[in-house]
Amino acid sequence: MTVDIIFDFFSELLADFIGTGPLLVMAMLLPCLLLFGFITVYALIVIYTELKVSSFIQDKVGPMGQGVGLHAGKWGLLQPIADALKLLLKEDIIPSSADKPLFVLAPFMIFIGAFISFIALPFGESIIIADLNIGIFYILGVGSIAVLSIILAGWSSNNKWSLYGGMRSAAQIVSYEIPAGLSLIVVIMLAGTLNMQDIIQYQAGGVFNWILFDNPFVPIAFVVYFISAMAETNRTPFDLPESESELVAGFATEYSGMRYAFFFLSEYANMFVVSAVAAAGFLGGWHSPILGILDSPAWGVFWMISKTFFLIFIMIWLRWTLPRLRVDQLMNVCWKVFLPIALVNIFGVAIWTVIFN
Amino acid sequence: MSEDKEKMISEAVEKALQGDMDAINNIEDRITRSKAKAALAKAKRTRKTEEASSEESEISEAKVEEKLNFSQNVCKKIAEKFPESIDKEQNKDWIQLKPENWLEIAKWLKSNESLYFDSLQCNTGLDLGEGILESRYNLHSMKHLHKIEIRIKVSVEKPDIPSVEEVWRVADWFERETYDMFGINFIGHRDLRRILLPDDWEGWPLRKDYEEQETYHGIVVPKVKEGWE
Amino acid sequence: MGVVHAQEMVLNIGPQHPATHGVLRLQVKTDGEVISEITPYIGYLHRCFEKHCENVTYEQVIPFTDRCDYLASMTMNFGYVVAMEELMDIKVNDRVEYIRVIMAELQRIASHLLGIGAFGLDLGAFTPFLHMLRDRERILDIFEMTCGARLLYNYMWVGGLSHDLPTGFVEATLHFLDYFEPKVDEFENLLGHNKIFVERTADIGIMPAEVAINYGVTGPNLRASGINWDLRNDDPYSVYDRFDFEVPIGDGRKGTVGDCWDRFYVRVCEIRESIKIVRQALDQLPKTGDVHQSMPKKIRPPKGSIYRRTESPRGDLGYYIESDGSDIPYRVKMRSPAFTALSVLNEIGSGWLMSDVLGILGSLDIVLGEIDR
Amino acid sequence: MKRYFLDIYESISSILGGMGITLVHLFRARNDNVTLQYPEEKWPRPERNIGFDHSNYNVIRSRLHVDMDDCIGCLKCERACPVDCIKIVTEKAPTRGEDIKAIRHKGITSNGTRKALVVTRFDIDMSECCYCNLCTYPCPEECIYMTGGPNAKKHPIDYEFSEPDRNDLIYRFAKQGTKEGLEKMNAEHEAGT
Repeated sequence: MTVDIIFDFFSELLADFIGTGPLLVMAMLLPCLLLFGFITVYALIVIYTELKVSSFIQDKVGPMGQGVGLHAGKWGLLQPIADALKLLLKEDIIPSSADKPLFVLAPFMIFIGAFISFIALPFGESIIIADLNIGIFYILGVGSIAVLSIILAGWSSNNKWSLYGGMRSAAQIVSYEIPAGLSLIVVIMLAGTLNMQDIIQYQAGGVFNWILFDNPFVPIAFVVYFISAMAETNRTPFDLPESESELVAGFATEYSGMRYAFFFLSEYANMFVVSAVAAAGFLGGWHSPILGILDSPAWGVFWMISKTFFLIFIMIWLRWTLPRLRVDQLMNVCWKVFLPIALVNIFGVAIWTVIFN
Repeated sequence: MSEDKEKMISEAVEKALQGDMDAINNIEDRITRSKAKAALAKAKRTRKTEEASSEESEISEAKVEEKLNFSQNVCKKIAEKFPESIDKEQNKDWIQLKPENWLEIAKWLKSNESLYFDSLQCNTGLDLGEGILESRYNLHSMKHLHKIEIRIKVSVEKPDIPSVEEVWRVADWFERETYDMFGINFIGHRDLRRILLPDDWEGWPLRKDYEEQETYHGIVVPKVKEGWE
Repeated sequence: MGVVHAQEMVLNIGPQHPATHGVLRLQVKTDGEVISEITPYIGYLHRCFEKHCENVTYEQVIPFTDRCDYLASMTMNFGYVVAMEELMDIKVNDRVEYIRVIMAELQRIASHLLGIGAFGLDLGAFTPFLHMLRDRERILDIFEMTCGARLLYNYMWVGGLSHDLPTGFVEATLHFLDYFEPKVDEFENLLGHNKIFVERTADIGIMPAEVAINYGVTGPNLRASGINWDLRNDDPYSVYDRFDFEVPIGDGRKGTVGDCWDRFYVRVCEIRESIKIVRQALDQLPKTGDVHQSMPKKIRPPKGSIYRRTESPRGDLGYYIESDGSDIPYRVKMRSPAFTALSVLNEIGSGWLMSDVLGILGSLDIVLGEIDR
Repeated sequence: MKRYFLDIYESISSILGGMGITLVHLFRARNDNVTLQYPEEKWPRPERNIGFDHSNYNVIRSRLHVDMDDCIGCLKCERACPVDCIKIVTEKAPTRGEDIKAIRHKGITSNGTRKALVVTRFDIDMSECCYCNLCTYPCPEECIYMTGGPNAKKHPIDYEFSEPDRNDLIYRFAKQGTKEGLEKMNAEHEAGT
């Protein structure tokens, strides 16, 4: 959508001077740059949120700065920027016994996986970079690139902790794809489409038209999806691949500086992606909760992002409440609890739809 | 000081000891009054200590006797079962054993129903000087709640004591520690390595004749710190 | 299909590792995630406590005992002075005894708070740990108010105390206890009854009573195995026989007797019992009494030896003191409870998964300073 | 099967309960926290009711300080130190109890004791000090003490004694030139006689 708009806009101006080919490339690159900027800014905000929320939950004050000198700004607002700068300026170390090409490749791959998911995320009625007709399927698919890069990171570091982290992550992400996918099938069944925009359009008209409240089975699907998605993003209680009290830092043990920052960034980017999918799939996307109020396209962006942030907040909240699962319990929960529930849910929704609609 | 005053003071003190402080407070002369107060304090103190010490000594003597009796009983039992294993110069509240039969005695002490020493509380190494090392074991029974102390002497030239690691598993690390610090060889220990010090440490640090290493891994050990002679 | 030749992988956990509570190195043999053998290597924090003691006078040993178990310095002082007073046949007055008991029990609360907090941290629960540190901070404030130091107190002296209580101590302590008591329930709900925590700890790392006794495990770890053994109760020292408190023992509420959850829960219950003891002690605290009354001018115990055990937060803390009649100890041996608790790790820890082993290690509540001395 | 659903129920309820507790903390964080904004807020020692009505109430464990004017060189603190971080060297004073202007030596302490010795060296290695307070008790003149707290009137509180060089942590309290001055005086004295 956006690409089309930009392309049209530029082609009117510049089509006479340069061919459509370069213009198309330009129209594609521009939103990507915007997206990159968005992810960076978002990461700074969410890191700050996480610092503060965790501190308040733990009865601390979190990053604070007061008085003269170079402090972290009012209420520590500059802290995430300082963190980012620190990561950028750190020495980049590649262990001598590491598998160098793979070691270098892994952080970029994990970021690419997170980045290209953003392309199909709808932020507003027309603000979507690529309105794919299999959008939701696409996001689920490219989300799995993360597992590949984590295994790469774990293997190439030539460190036993990293290897453990990589292997755990592989098992975990592959398993949790299934309940997550099965719960999204409920959404697809109800909306009858794989297109993100169409799914959101289906939920137009106030909070009771949201898929979440469509029938009593959907909230269960939502919970299953949300927890599975959390497991996919490696957040506590599912942070086994990088559980710091067991595996030091898991697959990221040997990474430092910018390369570590990429892992960090993509974890937060992934959080946004899964929360945005949940918001779009279950919580009405960019629709206002109440019909007719603040329902303009600009407010649509606000609604989408605020719904996403609410889910991200819940993720942070859960992280600072719960202990970590063990690796076999993780698998148990996935295969023995979520998978049956997700399957039963599909039948439930199907039967409900047949009977009541 | 005149005799009158002394008499007055002693009378007042005696009254005060019975609880009548006015007897002292009513003394008009300031110096005499303060002297009387000092005498009172002294009298009180001596009285208290006398009382306390008489009580205490009774209790502690009774305790020691009980401990002694039990220890001697155990000693007799061991002597019956394992003649010639007890060192003659046995003393007061411990049992002095010879090293030879220690493992069998330990097994017996643990398995005997009336003794049942199921827990080894502590194992202490000791350098008695003059070329004698000693290993002391504090045994305790969780069932009967009694305890004894066993001491085994060995010479520095041949510091061999049978290991009781298989009797009480806790002895595993205790003996390793004693070996580490005193160089007492525990025969039959399955894993006798240094525990607290690095494997390549020289000497037995807690022996009284231990001297620090000059260098460690080529690093000269500083004896005097900089700026501090 | 060919035969897969799998090898056991040797892995060094530590000495620099977030979950080893200090500088401990565990060499483990792993078969995938399952750990088949654990060999602890200790001594990284060895500071020659026993050698030091042979070179300083008896009263100068006390600052060194502080530094052995730096999380429970008061009880370390307590054990040493109890042993010394028994050796020298000193009887201290009641006020001193009560103050010592109050301090030791407050210290027990502080130590258990950190113990279970760090246990939670090993299992990934960050928040309870910081909540507990926050309350431990308040106990340290009380200690600082009393003796000026926050961690290494050198407060209890042979035959007395370094200072009397400051004014307002009783009120401050009561205020803290009133504040703290509901918090214990909160910890229990936030961490102890959380399903994930229960799953991670119940039926994990079971230590049967025979194993515990055979390995000399004492304190809360032994009581979690279902044995009612508490030196405060069974071999009372100081004035512990004047208080009414229960000895919590593990009952396998969530799993088997002697599992990690029991070890956790016994500590939680002990915090409650300690609160009870402190309240009673504050109530009975004599108003007068000189804390320096029975202090000998020169500490010169008679020739002889003594082995005295006291109940530290981690278990039986024994001091073996051999005196040759001079004012310098001939030998001081500390029988540290965490030393024996760590030696049992291979027995109860092998065969579990990696995550479990670190949880079991956390549940034993070891302090490396005390193990290595 | 019952167990299965019970487990799920327990998980959900206990997790929600835990979330409730953390949510309460999230909104009440300010009430409970014990954090100090360090450079601005200092350790609140004076505000705390430590109770200084007891005389000689020395409960501060901060940096050691010595009032050299009061030190009589009795070496009691040196002997009491368990880590040997105090080093004292004394010389016999030419005349007991009299001031020596040249080396700023005071003959009489504030307690009225007449000094027989001149302390030419009084070093404390604060990098080794273990803050056990043992040296402050035996001092007959109460001239060695921890700074701050009840001693604040003698010396302000001082617990941020970081130094770029380790050797700077050796505090030399003896007055500068004491040793040389004394030697010079003795030499003059001998030459005179």
